[in-house]
Parts: sequence; structure tokens; C-alpha cells
Amino acid sequence: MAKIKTLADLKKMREDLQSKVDLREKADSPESYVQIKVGMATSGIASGAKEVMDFLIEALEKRNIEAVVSQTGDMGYCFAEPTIEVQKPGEEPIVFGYVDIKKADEIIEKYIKRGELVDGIIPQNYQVIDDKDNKKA
Amino acid sequence: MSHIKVKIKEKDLNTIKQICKSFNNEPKELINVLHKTQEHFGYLPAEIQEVVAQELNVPVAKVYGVVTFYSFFTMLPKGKHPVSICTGTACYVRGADNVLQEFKRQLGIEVGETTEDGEFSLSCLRCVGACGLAPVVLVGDKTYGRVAPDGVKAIIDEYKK
Amino acid sequence: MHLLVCGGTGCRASASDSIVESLKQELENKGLSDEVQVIMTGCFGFCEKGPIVKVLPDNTFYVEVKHEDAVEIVDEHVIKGRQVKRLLYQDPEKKQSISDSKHMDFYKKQIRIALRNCGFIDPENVDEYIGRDGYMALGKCINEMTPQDVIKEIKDSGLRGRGGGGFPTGLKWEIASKNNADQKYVVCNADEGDPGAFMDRSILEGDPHAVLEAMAICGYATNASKGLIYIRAEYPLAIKRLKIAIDQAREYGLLGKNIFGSDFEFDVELRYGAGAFVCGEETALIHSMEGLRGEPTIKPPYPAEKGYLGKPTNVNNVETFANIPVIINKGANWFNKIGTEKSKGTKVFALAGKINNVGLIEVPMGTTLREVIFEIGGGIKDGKKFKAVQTGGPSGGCLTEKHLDTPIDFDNLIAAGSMMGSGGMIVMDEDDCMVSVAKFYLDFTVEESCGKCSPCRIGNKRLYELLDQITQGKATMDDLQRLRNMCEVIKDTSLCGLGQTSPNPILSTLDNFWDEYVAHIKDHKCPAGQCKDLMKYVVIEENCVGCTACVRVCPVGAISGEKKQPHYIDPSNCIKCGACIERCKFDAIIVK
Amino acid sequence: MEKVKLTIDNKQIEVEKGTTIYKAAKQLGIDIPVLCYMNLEDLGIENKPGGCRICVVEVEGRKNLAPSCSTEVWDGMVVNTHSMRVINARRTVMEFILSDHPKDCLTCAKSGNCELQDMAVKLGIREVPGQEYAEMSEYKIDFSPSLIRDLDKCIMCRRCEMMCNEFQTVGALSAFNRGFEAAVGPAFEMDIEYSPCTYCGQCVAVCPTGALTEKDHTRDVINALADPTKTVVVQTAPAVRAALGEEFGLEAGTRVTGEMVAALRRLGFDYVFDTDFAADLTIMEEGTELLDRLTKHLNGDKEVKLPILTSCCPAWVSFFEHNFPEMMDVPSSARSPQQMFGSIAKTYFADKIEVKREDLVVVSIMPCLAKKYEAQRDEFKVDGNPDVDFSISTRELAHLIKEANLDLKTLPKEEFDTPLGESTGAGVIFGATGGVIEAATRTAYELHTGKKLEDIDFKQLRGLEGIRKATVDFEGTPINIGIAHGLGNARKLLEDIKAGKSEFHAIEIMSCPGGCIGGGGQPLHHSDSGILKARMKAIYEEDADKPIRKSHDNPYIIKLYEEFLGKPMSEKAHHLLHTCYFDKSRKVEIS
Repeated sequence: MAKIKTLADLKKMREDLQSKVDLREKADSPESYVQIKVGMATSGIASGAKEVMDFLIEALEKRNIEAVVSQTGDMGYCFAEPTIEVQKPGEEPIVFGYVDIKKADEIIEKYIKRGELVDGIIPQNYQVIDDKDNKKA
Repeated sequence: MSHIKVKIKEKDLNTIKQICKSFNNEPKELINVLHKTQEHFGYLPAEIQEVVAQELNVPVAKVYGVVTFYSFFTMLPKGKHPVSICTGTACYVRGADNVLQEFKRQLGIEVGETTEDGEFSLSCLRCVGACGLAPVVLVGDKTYGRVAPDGVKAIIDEYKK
Repeated sequence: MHLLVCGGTGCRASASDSIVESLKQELENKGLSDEVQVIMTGCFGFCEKGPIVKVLPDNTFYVEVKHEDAVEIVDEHVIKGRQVKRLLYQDPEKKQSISDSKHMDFYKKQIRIALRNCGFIDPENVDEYIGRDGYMALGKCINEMTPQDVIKEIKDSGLRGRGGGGFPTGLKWEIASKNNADQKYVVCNADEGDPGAFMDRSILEGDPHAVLEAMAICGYATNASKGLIYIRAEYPLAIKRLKIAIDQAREYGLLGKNIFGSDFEFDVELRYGAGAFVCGEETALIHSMEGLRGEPTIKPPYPAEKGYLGKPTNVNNVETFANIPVIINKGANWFNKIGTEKSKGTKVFALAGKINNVGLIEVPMGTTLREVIFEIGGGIKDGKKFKAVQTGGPSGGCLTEKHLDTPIDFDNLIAAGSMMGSGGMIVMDEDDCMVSVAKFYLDFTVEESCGKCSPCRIGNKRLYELLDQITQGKATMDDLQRLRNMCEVIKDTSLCGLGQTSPNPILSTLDNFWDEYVAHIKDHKCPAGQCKDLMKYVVIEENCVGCTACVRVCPVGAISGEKKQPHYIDPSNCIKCGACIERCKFDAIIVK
Repeated sequence: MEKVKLTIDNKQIEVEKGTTIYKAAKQLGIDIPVLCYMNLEDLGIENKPGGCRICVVEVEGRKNLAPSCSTEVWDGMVVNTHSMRVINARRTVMEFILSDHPKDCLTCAKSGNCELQDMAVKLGIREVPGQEYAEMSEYKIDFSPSLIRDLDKCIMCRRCEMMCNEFQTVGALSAFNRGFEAAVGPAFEMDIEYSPCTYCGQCVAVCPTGALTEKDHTRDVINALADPTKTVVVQTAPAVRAALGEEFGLEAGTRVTGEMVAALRRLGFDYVFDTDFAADLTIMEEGTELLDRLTKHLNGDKEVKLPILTSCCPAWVSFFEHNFPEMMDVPSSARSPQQMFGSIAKTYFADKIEVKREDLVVVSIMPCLAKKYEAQRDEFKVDGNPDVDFSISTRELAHLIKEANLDLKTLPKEEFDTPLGESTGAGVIFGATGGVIEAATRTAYELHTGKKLEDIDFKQLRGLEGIRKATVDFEGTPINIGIAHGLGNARKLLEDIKAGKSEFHAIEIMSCPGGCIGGGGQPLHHSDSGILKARMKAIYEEDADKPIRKSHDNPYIIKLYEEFLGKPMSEKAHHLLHTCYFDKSRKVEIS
């Protein structure tokens, strides 16, 4: 192990290491990042959700978008698999259906980057327990 | 009266000397030395304290004073299966005393004693920090949580030959 | 994907390490070892429901996990992305399962400063700490601040010692910095001895580097080059992690000579306590580190003038230190906005007793007891009625219903007749006899008194004996007067903090539960039904069918009676073991 | 020195900064009661653990009461030493202490001389509430040849522990256990006999209660006196006459030599002799040994050991036997005066009066408790019969005198019997630190130089400083002399010798503060070092009053050598007046 000789050394090292705990850091305060949940129940996986998820992670990183991509269980929209839920900071989550890689790319470019809505939004008719309280500072 | 003889096995003597040396034979390291020594021998009988006193050049009365001050140190060998009952507050309010009484009754010994066959010894300790599992009992390194008096026998039976 | 498994002592006691093993094994079986990391972290704080496994990134919070659950977690959650519902936390009020810990009442009201990394990073990996701004504060101090600047920052933050006394930390550092000597010491007091408190241990187990970094900062501020951590030998895991942390910090050059290329040098050694509560008192602690009996000495001289080996020594406790790097990084002004006017920041409490959510919590100063007990703590266990909460351990007092809306801070707790102490918080319900609770604490003090001064050595023993008389129904009302007088004299005359506070559990219960004392004395009754000597086992003749089951089970032959005739329990022989009640199928024996 | 002003009980006072409340109050004539606190001012011995909490006072602005013994004053401090709060606290604390103390005052060895008893009287304690169910600490009583330990009576003042460890560096005693169980004793609560205890008796000298007392031999003495078949001879050590009067209400420093002799005679002793005679004999032997070694050294003999150390103090002898067994050839081989006396009494004198050894009982009156142990040492017995049968302390003698309905104050002054009662001023000063070496110097000088000493008072050797050094000019040969009292000070000199750094030719060592005048068998000083100084003054006055002041001028000593011993260091002298030492260190053996 190399010695840390200056504060600059430490800072550089921190940059490198941050990604390691990044995942957790963002999970801990996800409000400030784009959150994407990919429905990954058995049916979702069967319909290609895994590929979509891999793509999303890779694409977001390449395009320098700070986001948390996570898997979640059955979203209850089996008819529209694969489904993903996207929540931008301070906004209500939006669920997209029939997401393939192309669609995912579009969601990133239009909705996430520019705020334009794209086709395939599934109107919400459920309450996520998780989102009842997002006020924690 | 001639000089006082302290008898000890050569191997043990060397072990203690080694431990003291690893702390530079400094008197201020007495407690560290006692920790290491007890870790090795399991307890701190008089002859071991005599040797430690000599090695660190501290009066043996002072060593004894320190050993008897700290509850972690013991001059009696523990049983093969040392039973420790947590009597921290969390365990207390969740009934540790009844559990302790039951252990005393089942083993027929008081706190600080060892059963005649040398199998079990009984002690109390303050909070192992497993308050969520209160009342907590330790047998050796194994932790038993949410122990009720009627579960005591089963725990003891686990260790009976 | 990360699987975080709680490696705190509580969870480890429930074999959380075997969960780690099983998870790793299962992931390997499924060929997922590279993609999914299993990490053992420090305490999550929610010990009531341990062992805890947290799945990231989706933040799923599993409780009471067993190693055999590993297969299911991997199969269902990791592979199929389905939460294992039965392992989720059940909100006791709403009867719903909650998957994300953030939304559990237990975590909602908490702000984590001292515990910021606990349950978050791998405490055995310095890189993770660095990734979380670790050692940045030390770097900032050495590169950008003078020792005076550091002290000023700490003073401005309003941080007060978390070990119990509440002495302003910055001021303490300033005094130590002003005493010149060829060698000075920084001591971290990790001899947590309160029964039912485990804050410090959790920090050391979960975030050992934070303490090392803070000690180095303190060393820089006070011009001390040696640090000593006085830690309980009963904390093997914390010791192990500290040792690893010290080695790693040395390897990176964050401890040792020329830290960050400067002239500043600092190193840390461990010293072990050996089970003496009084060693929490700083002069006693110093004597113990010197290899002596841990007896306190009169102050002055204070450790800041004459401490370890006669040299100026600054002693702070673990939680105090854990706050330091954050204060330096985020600034005094950030810190002093949290909390109340005179008590800044947060406080960690070990919540235990008759409460649903036993665990470790960190809340801003000023949070009320009600919020802590009923919101974070989830209320009283088994639907019983709240009776009292004991704060401050053996030095504190019992607070009641009427104090529930008191904002918690150093001064309010003292005004209410208790104290902050190191942060133990034990909740009692209607079944707890307050005289017995007071007796429990005195039993502790009697055992832990060092014996140096007479009021503490003998006085506490006499207090205990008198309480014992009361619980046996043998005391008089005059004795209550005498009890109070003895308490006040012991407080007034004892040498150190132990004796000066040991009567608090009695005084606060006398104040708040006077009627309960009177009931023991005048009516010979224990209202909570806890004092055995005041209980009587009697047979209800109408219910007794004379089956003789109780006669056979009574270990002392106190029960007599003909077959098919109502039996009789001889109160002079009865040892109140309760065996008869357990055996009786007809509810014919009751306790009066 | 910076001064601070403060108010105590409405009285203003200005004292030096750093003064404690207790001392400041004392200057105002306010006597705040203390129990654990002890201060022997001129000796630098102070015990202030702040443990008993009897001396608490109220200080305005302070949350709790302050222990006056260890709280320093500050400017503008306002102190109240007898407010309701203070009085109530002091009484309650006293009740605590008494609740864990046996109430057998009537039969306690310390009765009438007990600081705890006095305190109970002062505070007017009439009952100890709750005593019916109060548990009391219980320990076994430890009987040793010199002292008795009854820890039930220990109040944890820690004075004995301080004396044993800090002043004496003997380390036989330490606090052990914790809390209510705590007490002070040897390792493993063993009998003190098996500890490194030297029986110096300083623990007994400072114990405020009956926890530490001497082994009482007064019954044995009375039995011997009552036995018509026995001839009972008594010897009295020099320090006794300078302190015995205190037990009879006389001012400290009052010499009662003549009255003491009269009392002893009335008690029924057949011969009243003086240990001082044996002290002169010691000088002849020890002084000759010194000169012998010195001459050899000056002649270039590399084998000879220097410095030579005195060996009259039995606690000191035990100390080096326990702690410096490798240096047992350094001290003089001369027996102590007590033992020389016993040896001569049971040979030379017994022959003279034609009494068989076993019918002669030798009793010694000593300021010392170690002498009790010394008298029992095997090497000082002939066929099991000890040279000195019983050694009793100054305090025990006072009891005997009182029991015999005698009032020392009104007795006539009488003279010692001859031949073993004749002594010189040199023998007298054995009782004070520096005295032995001064006596030795007087003789050695004249023997070495062959000249008569003009100024006999070597004032540079006197005083109370722990370690003193002086150089005496032996007509061109400078002799470096070292003096230490207190075994802690002795240890320093010994460490120097061990390290080859010692500059001395001769060293005198006494175990007790001030020498024998501060011995463990003396009337209790109750932490008043003025008493020690007064006794010391009395010793030197007695010396000055003596017609003969050099040991070798003592006519009976000269006669003893002529008639019996031959010359100093003769074979007979070696046999009767010298001894050897034993390794008593703790040894680890492989089993």
C-alpha cells in the first residue's frame, strides 16, 4: 500500500474509492439522484428486463448521469413487461412499459436529460409504501 | 524464616517471562500483562502473580491489589463451560434475575463458583450489548438470547456429557 | 449489488457471521460471487430485530435473518428480484411490512452524525472510510488550519462531551493545548460501563477510523503525539477492528510520522480496561492505564495539567470523537444549527427495556422522550402501559409520563432529576417496581464502587440495605426520611462522579414514585407485584379440586392437604418459586 | 509567593497560593476534623487521599462539599466549616464509617488512643441507625511476631499503605478488593509474616484505629516477674526515655530517664540496665569493623567492601535481606544493641551473678516493633533459649507502669544498675537519625588518628532531612558519611552502591522517620511532627549532659573487653556480638 503523503493524494484516492461506496451513498440519500427501478420478477426477466437493466447502468455511466438503477419486484403490470419506474429528483415517479433497449435509450435522452415525456407511460394506480415519506433532509 | 519459595512449572515461567518482556517489563503495563497472562492460563493464581510481580518489579501486594480490583481478572479457574448471565439493565428488566436464580438452582453453585466436577462455572457480567436479545446468557463464546427460566435446563443439558 | 450484513455484537451473538458465510456460499453456488458483494458492517442500530441484512441498491431491510434464509435471499431477491416478504419488518401499528429502512419509524426521526458510517461501510476496510470523506478532516486541519483554528472550530460548534459530564469539548482541548510539556497525550475513553449501554462499542465496531482520525485531529490541536484508547477487554470485536484500523492507517501514513507531509506525528495504542465501571471517571481511567488500581483522585489537578504519566492529557469519549471529523468537514456553523440552544448536535442512545424497538439510535438534541419512546422505539412491548424511562444509567434517574414531552438535552435532563450520562435509555412498564429498580442500580453501584471514599464505599451499601428492607416491607416512614438524607449526603460528599450521582436512581424514584415507596412500607404491598417478600401464594378453595399436583411439585413441602380436599400453602415455608402455579390446571393458586 | 485572600467562618485571612482550606483554617485557629489526612510536615510525609470525607466544608458557589484537606484555596473563597449542611454531612459520613466498624471499644487495644473514637466523641455520635441489618466487613485476624492486623477495624484511610509503599518502599501492603470489600493488606491476604514486611511498625504508628496494633507481650513480662525462679533483667533503649513521658501527660521531649528506672525497679525487675551500654559495645565492634575495612581500602585492598553500613536497625536488616540479598556482605556484621545486650547478659552477666541461662529472663523496652521479631530470630537463640526473651514497646511499658498504680511524674529519679547500665552520650544518640554514625565517628576518629577529639558534636550529621551527606576530616583523610532514615531513602543509597556509584565510606540507616525516636513502638504522634523534633532535642540534651560521651571511654566497656571479650572483633566477640544475614527474597523455583 502506498503512503498518502499529501491532502491531494487523499483527495485523489477518495475520488477513486467513492464509486465503491457510491451505490450505498446514493441509496442512502436517493432523493438527489435519478432513481430507476427495473421490475425484475420472473416474468420481467423472461421478457428481457435484465438486459435493459444492464444497458441502463452502462449507458447512464457513459453519459455521466448520476443515477441509481435498482431492481425491484413485480410492479403489477405484467401486461406491459418489461417495466421501469423512473423518478427524477423532486418529481413523482413515472412508470414506463414495454421498455426495450431502444426505448431505454429514448427515456434517458428525452425524459431524463431534457424532461420530455415519451410514449409508453403507464398511469399510476398504486401507492408505493416506500414513497410516503421522502421529506428526510 | 528463609526466603519465600514460589513453585511454578518451567514452561509456565517462561511463558510469563515472555509476556512481560513483550511489554518491556514496564510496571505501567501491568494490566496488559495480566490480560495476556489470564488469556493464556485462564486465571491468575498466586504463583503467577508472584512471577509477574518479580518480572515487572512491582510489589506482589500491588499486583494482587490490581487483580482484585478489576472484575475481569479471576484467581479461580473457570469451569469447562463458563456460564455468564448478563445482568445489565436491559436484561434485568426483562427478567435476568429469574434466569440467574434458575442457573444457581440447577447447577447448585453460587455466582463465582465452579461445579465440583469442574464442568460449569457461573458468573454475572454487565451488558454484552445484545440488549435486543435480553435476557442474554453466554456459555463460553455461545450466546443464548431471550432465555427464560424454563429454558435453563435445556441449555445446561446441551453441555452435559 | 451489495448485501450488507450487520456485524455488531448483538447480531453476531445471533450468529450473523454464519449468515455471511451462507450468503457467500450460496452466491458462489449460483456463480454470482463476482457480481454480488457480501459485506459485514457495523451495527445498524435496530438490534431488537437482529440479525439484519440490508440489500443494496434497492435498500431492502431484512430482519431476524437466519443462516438458512441465505438460500432464499439469493434465489428470490438476488436472482429473481423478488423481496422475501416474510423477512421484512412488520410495522407493529400499521400491520404492514416495510421493505425500506428509511421508512421505518425507527429510522425516520434519526439524524446520524456519530453513527454516520455504522451499518454503511466495511469497518475493516480503510478505503471505504476514505471513500466517505475519511481523513479529509485531518488533512484539512493539518494543511489549512492552525491548532488554534481547530480549537476555535470545535468551540464554535458547541460540542459537549458525550461521556456524561457534558463539558465543552473545545474548552477542554484549549486547556490541554495551553499546558506545555515535552509529551502530551490524547486519550479516548472507550470503557463504556453503563449496564445497558453500547453506543461506544457500536461506533468502534462500525467506524473505527472516525475515532482514530478525531484523535489525530485532537493531537494536532493540543500538540500531542500519542494517543491511547482505553477500551473494555469485554469488547473483543471492537478491539479487533481497532487494531485493523490502526494498522491500515499506519500503512497509509495517516498515523505515524509526517502525516500529510507535515511535521505532525501521531500514533495510537490500545490500553485495556478490565471491568471497573469507575474507570469511566477520567482520573481513575488514567491510573488504570498506568497499571494501577482504577481509583479516582481529587481534581485539581485535572488530566489536562497532570494526566497520564504526569503529562497533560486530554480525555474524550468515543462518541465525542466520532463527531469531530464531521464538524471539521462541514463546519461549526452546520453543526451548531442542530440541537438546542445549549446542547448542540445529536446524541446516540441505546434504547432498551420494555420497548418494541430495542436498538441504537441517534437523534438531534431536543427530540422529546415521547418521540424517542413511542415513535422511534415503537412504544411499549406487549401493549403494556409506559411507567418510566431511566436515562443516564446508574448515575441517572427515572423519568415519568410528565417528562415525556421534555426535549432531551444535557440541562433539561438534569433539571428533571436525571442526566444524559453516556446514553443508556431503559424503558419500564407497569410491571416494574420502582423500588426494585432503584435497588438494582444500587446493587450495581455497590459492586462498582472503588472503595476509596467512605460515603460511596459504605453509604451506598447502606442505601442498598435500606431499600432491601423496604422491599421486604420492614421499613418505617422515618426510614424514608433517612434514606433521602443519606442520598443527599452521599451526593454531597463523595469523591468522584460515581458516588456523587449514585443516589440519583433513588432520589428520582422518591420524587416521582413516592406512593410506591409508601405502599411497600404502610400496606406491605408491591403495586407492581415484583417484590417476592411481599407476595403471598394462596389457594382459592372454590377452585381447588385436591388433585395434589401442587403438593408433589412444591420443592420445600409447603403445601399440604388431603386428596380431593382444598389444599393449604404454609406461608412460612413457601419460597415463592411459582412452581405450584405453573402446575395447577384449575387456576386455584394465586399470588396476593 | 502569590497570596490569596479568603473568608473562613466569617473570618478573613490571607495565605499563600496553593494552601489547602484545612491549613488556612488552622492558621485561624479553626480545627477542621480530619481522619484519613496525615501530615508529618518536617519529614515530607503527607497522606491525603481525600477518602474519609470527614473534613468536608461548604464553599460558596461550589455544587458539592469540598474536602478541606485537599482543596486549595482561591482568591475570594468563602468557606463555612460548620453550617447545618456540613454538620449533617459530617455526622452522616461518620455514621457510615461507624456502621462498618466493630463497637468493642472497651476491649480494643487502641481504646483511649484511637482517632476514630475521638472523632465519635467530638461529633457526639450516640447511635448508628440501621445497624441491626447493616452488613459489616469481616476478615481474619493476622498475628505476627510484631504486629496484629484486624482489618474489621480498617477505615481505609490508606495511611499504612502510604507509609509502607511511599516512605518505606517495602510494598508489603496494598489496597485490595473493591468497594465495600476493600481493605489494606498483603498479597493474597496472606499473613504478614510471609510478606516482604520488615516489621518497621510504621503502619502501626500511623493507624488511626485498632486495625494495626503491636503484638502485646506485657502478660509474658508480668508472668516472668511473678516467677520466683527467674531473675529478670531489663534493658531500655535510648529513644524510650525521650518519649515515655508523653504517655503520662508530660510535654513531648521531657526526659524521664530517672523516673523510668524507678518505675522499672518498682515493677519488680531484678536488674535495671541500659541498652545504651550495648550501644557503646556496638560502636566498639562496628567502629572497629569500619576502621578495619577502611584501612584495608586505603591500603589499596580491592576485595574489601565499602561503604560499610550500620546494622542496628532490625527492620533495615530485614529490608536488605528481602530486597538486596546479593549485597548482604555490605552491612556491618555487628548485632544490634538489643541483641548484643542479650548475648552479654546471658553469658558474661549470668556467669557473674551465677544464674543459669534458662533462669535469666531478659526483657527489652524498645521504641520499635521490629525488635520483637528480631528477638525471636533463630540465630539469636542458644538451644532454643533466646538472648532476649521479651521485647516490649514504649507504649506497653506505659501500660505496665499504669497497671502497677505508678505515676511516672511523681517517681524519684533513680540510676541504672551496674555493670550493664553504664553508658556514654554516644550510646544515647543512637535514638536519633545520624546518632549511630556520629557515635561511631567519635570513636573511629580517635582510634584512627590516635588524637583526642576536640569538638565532639558533629552537627552536620544531625537533622531530619531524609538523606544527609557529610565529610569528616580524619586528619587529612576525608571520610564521606551518608545518613538515611526511612527505607525509601535507604533504597536510594543501596541502588547507588549496587550501581557502583556510591561515594560513601560509611552509611547509617534507620527505618523510622527521625530514627528510633519515631519508631513504631513509641507513643503515637498523631501526625504531629513537632513531637518527633522534641524527642530528638531531648536525645541530644541527654548526650550533652553525660559525663562520658565516647563509647570507647565507657569504663565498663573497657572492663568487659578486659574480663571477657578480649578485644573488638576477637573470636569471642565474633561469636557473641556478630551475626550473619539470610536471603529472604521471594524466589521462583521450578516445580
